[in-house]
Amino acid sequence: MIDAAQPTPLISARGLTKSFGAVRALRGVGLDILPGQVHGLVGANGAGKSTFLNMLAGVVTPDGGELLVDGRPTVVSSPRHAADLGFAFIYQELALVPEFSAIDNMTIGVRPTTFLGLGDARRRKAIAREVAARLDLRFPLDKPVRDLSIAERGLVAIGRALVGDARFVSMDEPTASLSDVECERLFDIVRELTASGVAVAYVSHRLDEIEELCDAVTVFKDGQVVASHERGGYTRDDLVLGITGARDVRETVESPDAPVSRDAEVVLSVRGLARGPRVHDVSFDLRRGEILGLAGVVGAGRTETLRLIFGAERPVVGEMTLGGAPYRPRSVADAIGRGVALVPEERRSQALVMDESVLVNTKMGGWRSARAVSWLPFVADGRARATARTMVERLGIKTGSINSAVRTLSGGNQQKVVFARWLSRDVGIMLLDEPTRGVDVGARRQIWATAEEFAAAGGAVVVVCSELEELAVCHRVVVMVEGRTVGEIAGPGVTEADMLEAIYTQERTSS
Amino acid sequence: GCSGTPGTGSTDDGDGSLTVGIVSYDTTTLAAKAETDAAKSAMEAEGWEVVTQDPKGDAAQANTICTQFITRQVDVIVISVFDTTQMAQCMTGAASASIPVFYLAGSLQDGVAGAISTTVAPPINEYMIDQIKDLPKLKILAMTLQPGAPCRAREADLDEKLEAAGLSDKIEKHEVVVPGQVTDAQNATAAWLQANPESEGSDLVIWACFADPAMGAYAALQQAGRQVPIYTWDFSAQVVEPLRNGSLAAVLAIDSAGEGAQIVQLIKDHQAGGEPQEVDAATTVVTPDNLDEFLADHPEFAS
Amino acid sequence: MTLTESPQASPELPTRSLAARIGRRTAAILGRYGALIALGVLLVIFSFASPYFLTIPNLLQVLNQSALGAIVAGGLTLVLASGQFDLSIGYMASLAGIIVTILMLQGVPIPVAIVIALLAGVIVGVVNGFLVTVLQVNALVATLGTGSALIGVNYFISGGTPQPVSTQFPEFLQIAIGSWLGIPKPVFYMAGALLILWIVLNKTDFGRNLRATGGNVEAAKLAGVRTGGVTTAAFVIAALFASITGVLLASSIGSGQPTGGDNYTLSSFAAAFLGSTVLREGQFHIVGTLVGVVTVAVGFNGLALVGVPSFVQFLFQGILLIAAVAFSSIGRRLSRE
Amino acid sequence: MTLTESPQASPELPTRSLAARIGRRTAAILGRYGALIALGVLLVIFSFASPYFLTIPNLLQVLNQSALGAIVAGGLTLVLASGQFDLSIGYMASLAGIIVTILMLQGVPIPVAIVIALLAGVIVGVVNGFLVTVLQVNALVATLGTGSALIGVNYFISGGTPQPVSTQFPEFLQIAIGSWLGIPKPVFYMAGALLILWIVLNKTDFGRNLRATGGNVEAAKLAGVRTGGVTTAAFVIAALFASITGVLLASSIGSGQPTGGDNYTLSSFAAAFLGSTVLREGQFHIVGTLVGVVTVAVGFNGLALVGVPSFVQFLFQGILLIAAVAFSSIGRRLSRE
Ligand SMILES: Nc1ncnc2c1ncn2[C@@H]1O[C@H](COP(=O)(O)OP(=O)(O)OP(=O)(O)O)[C@@H](O)[C@H]1O
Ligand SMILES: Nc1ncnc2c1ncn2[C@@H]1O[C@H](COP(=O)(O)OP(=O)(O)OP(=O)(O)O)[C@@H](O)[C@H]1O
Ligand SMILES: [Mg+2]
Ligand SMILES: [Mg+2]
Repeated sequence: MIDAAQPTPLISARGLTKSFGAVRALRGVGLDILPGQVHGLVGANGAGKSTFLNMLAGVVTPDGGELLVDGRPTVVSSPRHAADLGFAFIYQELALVPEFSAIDNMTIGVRPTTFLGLGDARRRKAIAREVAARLDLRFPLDKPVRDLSIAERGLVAIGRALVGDARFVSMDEPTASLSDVECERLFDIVRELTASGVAVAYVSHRLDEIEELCDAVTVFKDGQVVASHERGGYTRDDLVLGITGARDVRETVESPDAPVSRDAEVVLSVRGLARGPRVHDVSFDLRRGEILGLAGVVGAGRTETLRLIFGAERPVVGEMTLGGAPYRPRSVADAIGRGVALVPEERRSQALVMDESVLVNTKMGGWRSARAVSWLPFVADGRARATARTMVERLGIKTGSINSAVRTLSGGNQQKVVFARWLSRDVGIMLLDEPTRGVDVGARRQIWATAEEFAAAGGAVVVVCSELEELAVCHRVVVMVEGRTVGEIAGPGVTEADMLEAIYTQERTSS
Repeated sequence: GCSGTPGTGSTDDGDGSLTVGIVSYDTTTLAAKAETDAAKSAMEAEGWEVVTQDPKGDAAQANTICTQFITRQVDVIVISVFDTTQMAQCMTGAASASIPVFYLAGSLQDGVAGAISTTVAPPINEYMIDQIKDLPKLKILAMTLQPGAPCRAREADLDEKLEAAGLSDKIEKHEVVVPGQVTDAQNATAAWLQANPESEGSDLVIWACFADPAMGAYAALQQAGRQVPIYTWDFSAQVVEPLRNGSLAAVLAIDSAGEGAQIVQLIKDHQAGGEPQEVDAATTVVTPDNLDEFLADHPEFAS
Repeated sequence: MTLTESPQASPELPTRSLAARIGRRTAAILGRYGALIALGVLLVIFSFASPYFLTIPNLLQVLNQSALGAIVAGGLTLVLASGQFDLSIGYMASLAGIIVTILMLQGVPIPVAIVIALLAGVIVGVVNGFLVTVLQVNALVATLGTGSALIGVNYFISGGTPQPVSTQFPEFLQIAIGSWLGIPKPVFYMAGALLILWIVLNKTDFGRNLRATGGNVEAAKLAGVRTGGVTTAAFVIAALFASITGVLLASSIGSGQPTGGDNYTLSSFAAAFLGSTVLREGQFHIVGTLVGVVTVAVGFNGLALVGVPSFVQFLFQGILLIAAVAFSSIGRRLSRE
Repeated sequence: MTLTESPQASPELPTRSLAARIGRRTAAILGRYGALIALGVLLVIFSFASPYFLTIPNLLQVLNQSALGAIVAGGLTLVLASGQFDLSIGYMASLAGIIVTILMLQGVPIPVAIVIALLAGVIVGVVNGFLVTVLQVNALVATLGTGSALIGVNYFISGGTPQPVSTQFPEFLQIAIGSWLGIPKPVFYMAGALLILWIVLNKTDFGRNLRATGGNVEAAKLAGVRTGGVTTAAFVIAALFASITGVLLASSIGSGQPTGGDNYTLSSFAAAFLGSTVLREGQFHIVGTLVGVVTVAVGFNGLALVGVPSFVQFLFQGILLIAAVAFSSIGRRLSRE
């Protein structure tokens, strides 16, 4: 199929297979990555995109098949070997050393030029600063990265792949934690890279990015390549069909039919909330049946705001009322006791015990309600299992059984387990922080549907989502800039353009 | 080590052969090791079977070992250094299995079939007080070890004798830390030497209730280039040089080979239906003056 | 739109050879049952090596010998399962032994003395929990610190000397010395203690919360588990069981020893880690800890019966520990590939 | 589109009171300099308590007393910085001390005996590294295992008895005993060892890779760091420095003691953890470890000068450790708020 006019591929995969125990992550993957091109990889959660890229990185060794680099059969034996081949990687999971500064993180892999690397620090600093300038990084480069926000950390991880002169750069969901400004900057860099002949592999669940950026697109499904497209030679529906195997999945989010009545009961009211360097003055009201969006750029203080409402942090200033009564949660347990739930930003580190089962993760924190006799501390496992099974069914969680470890689930299904936890408990308000990050189109739709259902059933939802167009599900959107709520946009039908305009008008006036 | 042949029955075949289980104290403690070694070889010379186990100074472990000996139905149990107040489980078990228990370096208490006492506090304490009682600016650093029964007895005897000599106010005590006793004594001595600089011209004396802290003190003296007489117990090869150069003023030599013969005799007497008895181990106070003579009599120490 | 066949997508399943599959299965078994197999092998070897080994009295003796260690290690297992460490448990056992005997010698009735000794342990446990959960001191450091401080406390209150109670209080000795139905009393205490701990860890909501905390403390907290309270409770339970052991130890040796229980720290860690390789994958659990304690005790007993010099026991314990854990880790990895 | 004002957005900035800001600053200082302040306070107290404390000979003695401990703890710092543990270093020090003295007693020339002793340590370090990186045994368990095995080995090769060399080999004693320029020789060894370790950890590529491995082993591996090799090297370096300490210890006490170095395990951990609170936030570093060792040595020396019973030292060490780490953790948290 390879066109004679095309240059020889930098990387060719032929029939790559890989199994993890019983999970067959790749079953015969073949594709070509050409120099000077952006090659998009799309597919549902667990389709095998990251596994494929990890083979190029020397992190995963293939069980079978062949990998050609510059036309020569190659087994990438270690990340170091990959670096020697001129491959650079932005990994899906942020891989940074928390105590190291941005400079040190970006230059960990840089080989020393002096004996034992003595006196090499200046050179490293220069290299890192150059990359920082390219990425237009505006945060201190010598602070430990653990003090940076998740988005800033994402930028550091991107910076690391730009250090050194790679021939091939792999980007596994690089925009998952970025907002639009940074995304644009990243796209510019990708275009610069390809212009100079570098090959780029680009993974994303945001299909418009794929359409905008990629010269070629390969669609993965269940560890196999089901379709390959050239730029302009496909429609959005083709991609969605390839990814999900179904035509009827709507990728765009639908707006609610009508706004929530102004008369609806205010279930949560927040006034002048402030804490630390990120939240300065946050005020809004949340009504019963409402999905309220919090829009803002990365670092606007949305995550921190949700954590304050959830009692994970205590506000320094400000007042809240819940169902009309004063609300000042002393702890997370306290907030949950009053019916507030949070689906946190990073599900692996903040929401799940990866090695534990679906059952255990669903019941986590709620075992008390599974007691056989309420005044005795013993749990009735049968009751807990029944709850978990009901939830698996109701949310359509794809899992072998409720006893499978959540590690074996795809990202979207893992996220649904977190929803299952709250839906199986008695909560009235759900705080959703980036609920669809790293989740494929199919699962994303289901997650929004779950949120809508919850609100329609008399709950209320506050949602933070950096993909602004998804906030179209909201009845109303509150705009946050630099730790302050600056206004709100009434829905339904809030558009991305509305929000961007609100954010940037405010930013300009405030700075 | 031990030469007990696996599988050999402990059945008391006739009157001659016995199986003896020795609960040693801690093989890194020199005196205790010398005693158990001597006891073992003396018993083996009698044709008895001997099993030795080392609890490393841990009383709980010592009881476990003893209980194991009881399970194994040895004829006699010998316990080194520990005393009955630390061996309740052992003593109860042995009593109900009618196995006699002997103490090496212990004392005769309820339920004990025989004991050899190595506390022998008076010889060194008396010798030391005799040497120092007329010193005008006397200061004594005493290295004590409360958990060890012999050490406690030696300290009590010293307190009593100093009191009698009117020297109670001259003593300063340092409780050594075990394990790590050598370095601990070294550091404590070094600090004490700082607190008593040479320029003050005090008459310094060090007393250590067993050899290890004495060796630590000796190391500190060498480091500081000072000369302070040390009085202690447990003669062994390592004290020969310090004795010869006068750093050690007196060391009590316990005749451990003799202890071997003594314990065999105690066991034989008991088997013959004799009453429980306590005997003192034979001792010599070795000083720089009689060192060569002593070594000539005891060639096993000449290295 | 071009829907092209992907180049050379190999359609057939990646079949593994039978040998490879058998190897993988064997590895998986070794990983799961390695420690149990080791225990079995030891039992067989010692049965042949010594005629005294496989006798009821000796096996009871092995259990008796395991008993106190198993009680401390069982408590420690809860702390480990909550994702923390406790290096001070051995010193707590010593503390309880000294307190109970000193109080008895001062005329306090035995039951009251025991309760006070256990309370003292609980207080240390609360301190550990406070340091770790409220002051957020790393558990290793915090308990290294309390452990070190306890050495001092133990010396201080005992004056460094053993507190003998065997003559005056024979009824105190009756607590740990002697048998019921021919079985040494400590074995009953061990069975009771481990049963309680097993139920707490596996069958109560507290146990579930504890394991969630150990699995991912951040996630547990955001799911509504009061992780601080749970962790503190684990420290307190471990302290309580260590103190119980200390009292039993004092009863069985007839005196309170200022350093009597110190060794339990290392031996419990060894047992719990050994046990973490039993059946479950690297998780700490009560049954595993029991297997760990018993395996070490069997080795110790068998070697002593055979008449091996005692240094061999240390070699044995070290090598057993490394081998069991290494086997389990290799087995697990191979079986995953 | 309608952008309405959000309800009652309060316009004024939530300003912090001056007092709160001063408090925050104080907390930050306490967090960073807590351990140094503790050291300073100790120096002042002891200067008043004893006229002999603040004299050159005594301060040299404190350094001398710190020297060997600092060398082991320095090596351990590298292992800790790589994110691992080593519970066997104390036993390695004992091993080296025994090996060097036994070989000397058997007629091996002193330099050869020293080299063999250090090599033995290196081998143990390689074994630890192998267990941890290749067999992927948890470092705590692996080194608990090798440590236990080493106790056995040390007993075995020494027969359990000290190996006195002071009479026959006065030149061996000259290694650690005596002074150069009026400063005890061990102080020079300490300075040399820590300088080398500092450069290795802070100024070389290996050191950066080591710290990266300790910070996030996965990230380091993905960045191309050979984390297995780096970790093994850390274990080997720690083993080497522990063995050096063992040889120096044998030289300074004039004999090889089967358990002579065992205590270094706990004291080095205490020093390194104490040091991790110095200046940097919870990271292990050489200067911190030195401060940790010296603080403990100052405490011990001062208490001994004042004539305080020795159990107080344990209380002191425990409380110091807890206080320093707790301060630093509280300080850090408050200063972040
Ligand atoms: N190290 C591993 N151990 C076990 N299973 C694994 C491992 N890595 C990946 N898998 C499994 O392999 C399958 C493919 O995963 P992969 O991460 O490649 O998917 P992906 O296409 O990148 O998905 P996503 O869009 O969620 O990132 C999944 O079922 C995953 O659970
Ligand atoms: N207490 C906390 N503990 C851990 N992480 C926190 C905490 N508070 C904030 N963060 C992290 O710091 C980052 C900044 O949070 P903030 O609320 O200011 O940003 P945001 O508007 O949510 O933007 P984004 O999440 O897109 O970076 C977030 O990534 C959040 O995960
Ligand atoms: Mg992926
Ligand atoms: Mg956020």
